[in-house]
Amino acid sequence: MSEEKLHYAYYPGCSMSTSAHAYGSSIKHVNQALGLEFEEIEDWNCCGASEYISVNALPAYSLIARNLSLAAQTNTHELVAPCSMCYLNLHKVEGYMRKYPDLNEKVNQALAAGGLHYKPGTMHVRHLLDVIVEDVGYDAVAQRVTKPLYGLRVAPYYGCLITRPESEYNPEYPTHLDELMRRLGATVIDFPLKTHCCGGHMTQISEETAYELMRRILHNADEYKADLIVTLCPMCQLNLDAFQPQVNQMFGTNFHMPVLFFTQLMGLAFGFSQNQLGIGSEIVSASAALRRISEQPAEPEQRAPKKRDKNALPMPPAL
Amino acid sequence: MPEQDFNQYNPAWGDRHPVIVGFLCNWCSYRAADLAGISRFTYPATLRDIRIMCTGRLDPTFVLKALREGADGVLVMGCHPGQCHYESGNYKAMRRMALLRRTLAQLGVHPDRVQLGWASAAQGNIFTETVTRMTEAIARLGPLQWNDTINDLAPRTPALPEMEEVAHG
Amino acid sequence: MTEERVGVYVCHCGHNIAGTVDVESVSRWTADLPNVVVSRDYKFMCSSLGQELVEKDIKELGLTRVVVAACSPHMHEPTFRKACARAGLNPYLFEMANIREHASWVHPYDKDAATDKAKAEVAGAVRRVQELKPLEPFIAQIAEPTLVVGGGIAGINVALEIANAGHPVYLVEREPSIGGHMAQFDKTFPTLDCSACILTPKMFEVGNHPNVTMLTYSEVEEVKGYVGNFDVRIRKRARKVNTDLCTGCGECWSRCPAKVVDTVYEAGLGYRTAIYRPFPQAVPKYPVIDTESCIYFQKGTCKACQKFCPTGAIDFEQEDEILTIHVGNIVLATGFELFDARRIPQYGYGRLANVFSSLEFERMTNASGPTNGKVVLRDGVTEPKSVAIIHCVGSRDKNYNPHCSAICCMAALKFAHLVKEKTDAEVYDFYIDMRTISKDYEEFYDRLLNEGTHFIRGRVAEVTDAARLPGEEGKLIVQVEDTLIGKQRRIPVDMVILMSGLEPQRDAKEIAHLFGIGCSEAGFFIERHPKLDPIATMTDGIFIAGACQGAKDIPTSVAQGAAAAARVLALISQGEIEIEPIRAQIDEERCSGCRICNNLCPYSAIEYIEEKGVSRVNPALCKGCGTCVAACPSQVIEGQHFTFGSLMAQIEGVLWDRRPDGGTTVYTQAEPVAAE
Amino acid sequence: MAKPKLGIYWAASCGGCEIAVLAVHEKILDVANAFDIVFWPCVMDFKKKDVEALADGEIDVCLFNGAIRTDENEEMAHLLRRKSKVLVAYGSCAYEGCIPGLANFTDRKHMMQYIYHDAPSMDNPEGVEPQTRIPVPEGELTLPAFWNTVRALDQVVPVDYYLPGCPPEAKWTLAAVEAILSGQLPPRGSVIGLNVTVCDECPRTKSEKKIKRFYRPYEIIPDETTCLLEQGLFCAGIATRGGCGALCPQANRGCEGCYGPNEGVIDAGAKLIGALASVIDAEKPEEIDAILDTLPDPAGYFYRFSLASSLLRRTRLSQENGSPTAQPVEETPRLDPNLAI
Repeated sequence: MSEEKLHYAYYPGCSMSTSAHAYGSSIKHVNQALGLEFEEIEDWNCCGASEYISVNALPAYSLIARNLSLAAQTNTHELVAPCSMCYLNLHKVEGYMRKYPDLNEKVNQALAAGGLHYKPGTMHVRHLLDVIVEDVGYDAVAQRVTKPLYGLRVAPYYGCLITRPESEYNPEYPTHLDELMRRLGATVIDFPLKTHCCGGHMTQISEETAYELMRRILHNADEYKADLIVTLCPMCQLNLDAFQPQVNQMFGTNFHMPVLFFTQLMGLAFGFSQNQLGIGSEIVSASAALRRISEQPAEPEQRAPKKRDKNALPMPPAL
Repeated sequence: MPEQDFNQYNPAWGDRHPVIVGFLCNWCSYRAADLAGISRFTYPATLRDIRIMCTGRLDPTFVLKALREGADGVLVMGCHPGQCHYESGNYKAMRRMALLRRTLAQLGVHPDRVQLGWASAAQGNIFTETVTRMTEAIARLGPLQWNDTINDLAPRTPALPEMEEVAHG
Repeated sequence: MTEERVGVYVCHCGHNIAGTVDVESVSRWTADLPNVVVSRDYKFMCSSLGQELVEKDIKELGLTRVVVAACSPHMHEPTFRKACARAGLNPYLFEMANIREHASWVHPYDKDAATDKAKAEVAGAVRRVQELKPLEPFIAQIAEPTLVVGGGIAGINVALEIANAGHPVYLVEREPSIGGHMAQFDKTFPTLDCSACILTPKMFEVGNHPNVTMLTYSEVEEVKGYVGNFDVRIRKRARKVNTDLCTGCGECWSRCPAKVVDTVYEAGLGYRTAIYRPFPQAVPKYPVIDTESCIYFQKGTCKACQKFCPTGAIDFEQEDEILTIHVGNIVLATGFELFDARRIPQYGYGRLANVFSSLEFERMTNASGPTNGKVVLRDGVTEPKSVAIIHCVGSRDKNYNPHCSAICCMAALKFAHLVKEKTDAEVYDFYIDMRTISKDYEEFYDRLLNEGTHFIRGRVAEVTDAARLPGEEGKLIVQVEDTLIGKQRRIPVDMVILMSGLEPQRDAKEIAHLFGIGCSEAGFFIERHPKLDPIATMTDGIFIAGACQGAKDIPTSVAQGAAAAARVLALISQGEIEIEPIRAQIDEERCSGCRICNNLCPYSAIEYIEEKGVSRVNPALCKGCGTCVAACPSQVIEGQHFTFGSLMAQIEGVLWDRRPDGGTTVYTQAEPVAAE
Repeated sequence: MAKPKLGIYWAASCGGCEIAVLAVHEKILDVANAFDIVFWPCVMDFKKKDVEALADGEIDVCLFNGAIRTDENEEMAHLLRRKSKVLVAYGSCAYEGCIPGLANFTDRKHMMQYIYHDAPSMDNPEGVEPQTRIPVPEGELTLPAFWNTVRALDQVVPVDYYLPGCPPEAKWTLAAVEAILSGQLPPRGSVIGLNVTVCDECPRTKSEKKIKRFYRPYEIIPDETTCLLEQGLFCAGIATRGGCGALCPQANRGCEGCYGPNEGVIDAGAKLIGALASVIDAEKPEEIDAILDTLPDPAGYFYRFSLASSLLRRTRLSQENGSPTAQPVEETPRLDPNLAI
């Protein structure tokens, strides 16, 4: 990555200073370390979250498009959102407006009422993870690691939103967060449920359903002896963290699975202090897990039979 | 399709229909056109095709000539990239057409009037779609009639619209 | 310009043309075009009577140009060129107007428009034909030897057919032994006969055939020339074994201390030594040293093989050899590559130990394979209690390959049968559509249905070891929508076999470029005609056979191989071939040496003459595409038969009704001067 | 025997050609001696009536420079054609329209609007525009009518010979004059000059070409010895008739193309498009577009001198609502990315 700063328009979304303030503050530090420059867009509004679109599409699109038109007033064409929901909504509407002229027209009529206009194609909507992986790059990240996370077994949890609807990453089984974590020195466990649903807002509608979905994820992470789950979505983090006691209660399980944001782990590896990164504000404490970080790099995770077993057949190396 | 009334797209057509000159490469698109015929696909009778060995042979002069001689559009079709019978002729055509279309835009010729497309020898359907799509695009744009532009060059009578304007200017 | 005498013939083609295009009016209208001395319409121009009509007029009316308005030139251009030639008119002074495929057949509902279009096409041809110049076709001698690239079952058959007909063949194979994928199999569907038993004799025959020069562990580096006269440069990589001395006794590899995973022949499921013979029946029998893994080549010490070789055949200093051969024809039979199932991570290959690729399983069931034919899990001992077979892995999937790999369904059925035969496991077969299209294939499917394999119709979503329900612990769970009962299902199994699709060789595009043939985006070589000529390519003298042209099974590959051989033999027995004289020519007097054209030619036919400061086209290499003609900024390159003048004239012709003067005035190059 | 009669006239042009005639230096005296100059309004006091007074075909040679932009230009063209045995289109304007021909990118309406109203330097509160006739107390004043389109001489009257160049090189002027005097005339309608391109006279070393991007002249200082085009500088030399001795390339800047297209070429722009696009080093649509973006105003480059005599001759005039107006398309067409598939 070149030394001059990478500049982006920044849409924080509602959670960044509330439920996910830890995400917000860790982002600030990581940006500083990586030379990312975020320009928060003026007077942004709600992204409509997951419900509004399903309630009444056109107003929802207009609501979202308003943010796009505001973002277009910044002096960059790259718009970054750290929250998966915000990212998906902005990305989707940007795409729809490009694709469907008459929708574009209607939405812009609505915007005109507020003296705004958005020309589809102006903004390129990105998720923070994508920016770090693509624009900064793994190597640049690795270069800045001062306290590698050796021995920390992390379950990379992407959630259901960022690889959809269309994405350059494999939507079924993305691996870019895995690689990022490896570059921090952590041991990444194979985590089949990495894109399964965290329950989303089902907690407000049917607790049983929501808790069962969470149980699967926690169980899977636990099964593979993850020290913690790393995520990139405030909603996923909130659900898996805040409702873990209820899950344990409902299923008589005893999970103690901390859930952190990937930027928090990056911050740690870059040498920032835990409270600079808002570590400690999570409900299921990560302190025990983080104490397992060792000085020595660990064996890479390979679930093939052990080499010494002379009968064992060779296993194809991971791609 | 039954006889089409192109005035529905643009009243300027009157009783004539769009005329497109097509340059088809011998190996892919010309055969695609043959296949369209063999398969009895139908498309508007707007295309008048000229066979060249490869789209790489397409001298931009031909396109200008066709427009000047009264064509409303020009369609160039070759083999898909990577499938050119001469390896890379279609890439050269792609570049020449790109530059030509930019130049024509400056001369007021809408880019949709000069199009480039691919169809393999097995794609009679794609050929048919392309001609149909392009015909509609041109029908919407209306006649090009370059001769009208040319005639404006050589006003024979002093009773020019411009000059009257001047008189009452 | 001299006054040409043009004859025009409008064909009815029965009702094919006359049913839509008013041929009489076209012909009447044409008669009034400048320089047209006769214009007739006739029921079937391609009939002998129709051809005689043309010949008669050429002789009696002294026609100097002929236009036939009928079907596609790809149909009958040769027919009428011959007719002209018989009447003493140079065949290149003939032009065809396509008013069937391009007019009557595609505009059946708009007769007037079709007729107008026909007039335009005819007018274009009439204008163009007058600009044409007489040409003489080139005659190329056909060199007798043939090059066959690829020693799989297809290539072996091509070589044998030609060699048995008594002609020399060079068989080039990249790997140390011929045999290809077929050599890896144990059984072949649907007959389940032993693959080795039927392949080995053929390998032996071709390996010892007096007319076959076998070049294994070799690759083609350069191809120059044209049909009948190809000069091919081949790199024969150093085996580090002197084949004159080696007896193939096996002492060397039994002593070799270096053990590496064999990713080629054993498909990664087994090991081989650094000096190795891919498999017991390998042809030739000689081993080869893989210098990557050889301890001596890596660390400088060892030489175990050399110490123990009874004949002193090991030669560490041996260098690659470069040979250049002259051949008349080339057959490409470079085969396929298996789709790498790791590209679909949700199926777990490379992540989950007990997920196997189809080729791995082929080796597993092979008696001479890593497990001596035992069906076991990755631990090498445990026999699976349940096996899932997943179809269309990397095939029929727009994320990877849209095409159907043709063989996987049958191979899957074969596997299901073998699992049943070798274990008492339950077999679940997940398919989208069961494609059993060839002789005895459907019968084999029926047989499997009765053997109690569970067939589940639906594309598998994921293979996971994340247990959720009771009974899933420690198993691989196949998550699938069963489209026949319309339900999501989770099926726990011990072993999963992925029926990986067939892909072109990863360097197929380079190969295509090397030999100057076309190649689809995916990388399969393009045949001259998808139906009528799936063996020849657009490049004369280069043919294709087997899976390099498209996924296909053994019988089809063998058949296509034989067909390719037949085509080559035909050319060899002709001895010579006429080549269209459509070439580019540079007027050296007027060439200013700007060198724009120099690096445009895909066949490097354009050379720059330093001392003269001009460029020159080598007609032997030029294939007449005309890209340099269009590029020349000073317009001093002329494309024969598709000359600037002829195409400009044709443009004026096809636009006869659009031009200000109704298309009557004839001017070829200069703009008309404003009338006074 | 009487001296042959010479006429020199100046239509829509900059006057450079007049000076070029004098650029034959002392030889001008030979010309003066050899010819009897009957019409040369630029240097001697001749009037139209003087020409009208001549018998048809009385002028042996008429060097006509300048393009046809007004009805006066056309009227004089017809008059001189009638009075001259040999009519020579002298210089790029008469030959192919030249710089005045660039006006064909717009039309009369837009030009008047800009020149008499919008131009920053214009102070014209009453919005006065030039009139063809205007009554004044003393009588009626007239001005030539100004047309939409500039034309080359041969688009108005038949032309016998062409002398290309902006302005023509003195040696070719002399060559022409000598040819005419000696009566050894080339075939009618031929261009007096070389029929190879500027590259032939250009001393720079040329090799195979691959253009990764184009540079504007101010962006780089080109190397003195290698082909300018290979350095990414636009040079029309490849498609321009030789004869000038490759003056511009030798001054380390690209040829602009003032000698017009090479023998047999109908449209100089088309040739430049065909050639330049061929050597652009890209196969992906977006790459191609990116490279072409570094060549702004392609039509301006390709038709700098030959727009008026190119196949299309001018920007499209559409007849919508009666009054013709030129309409360029605002947006630069981009390649469809699907072309790559």
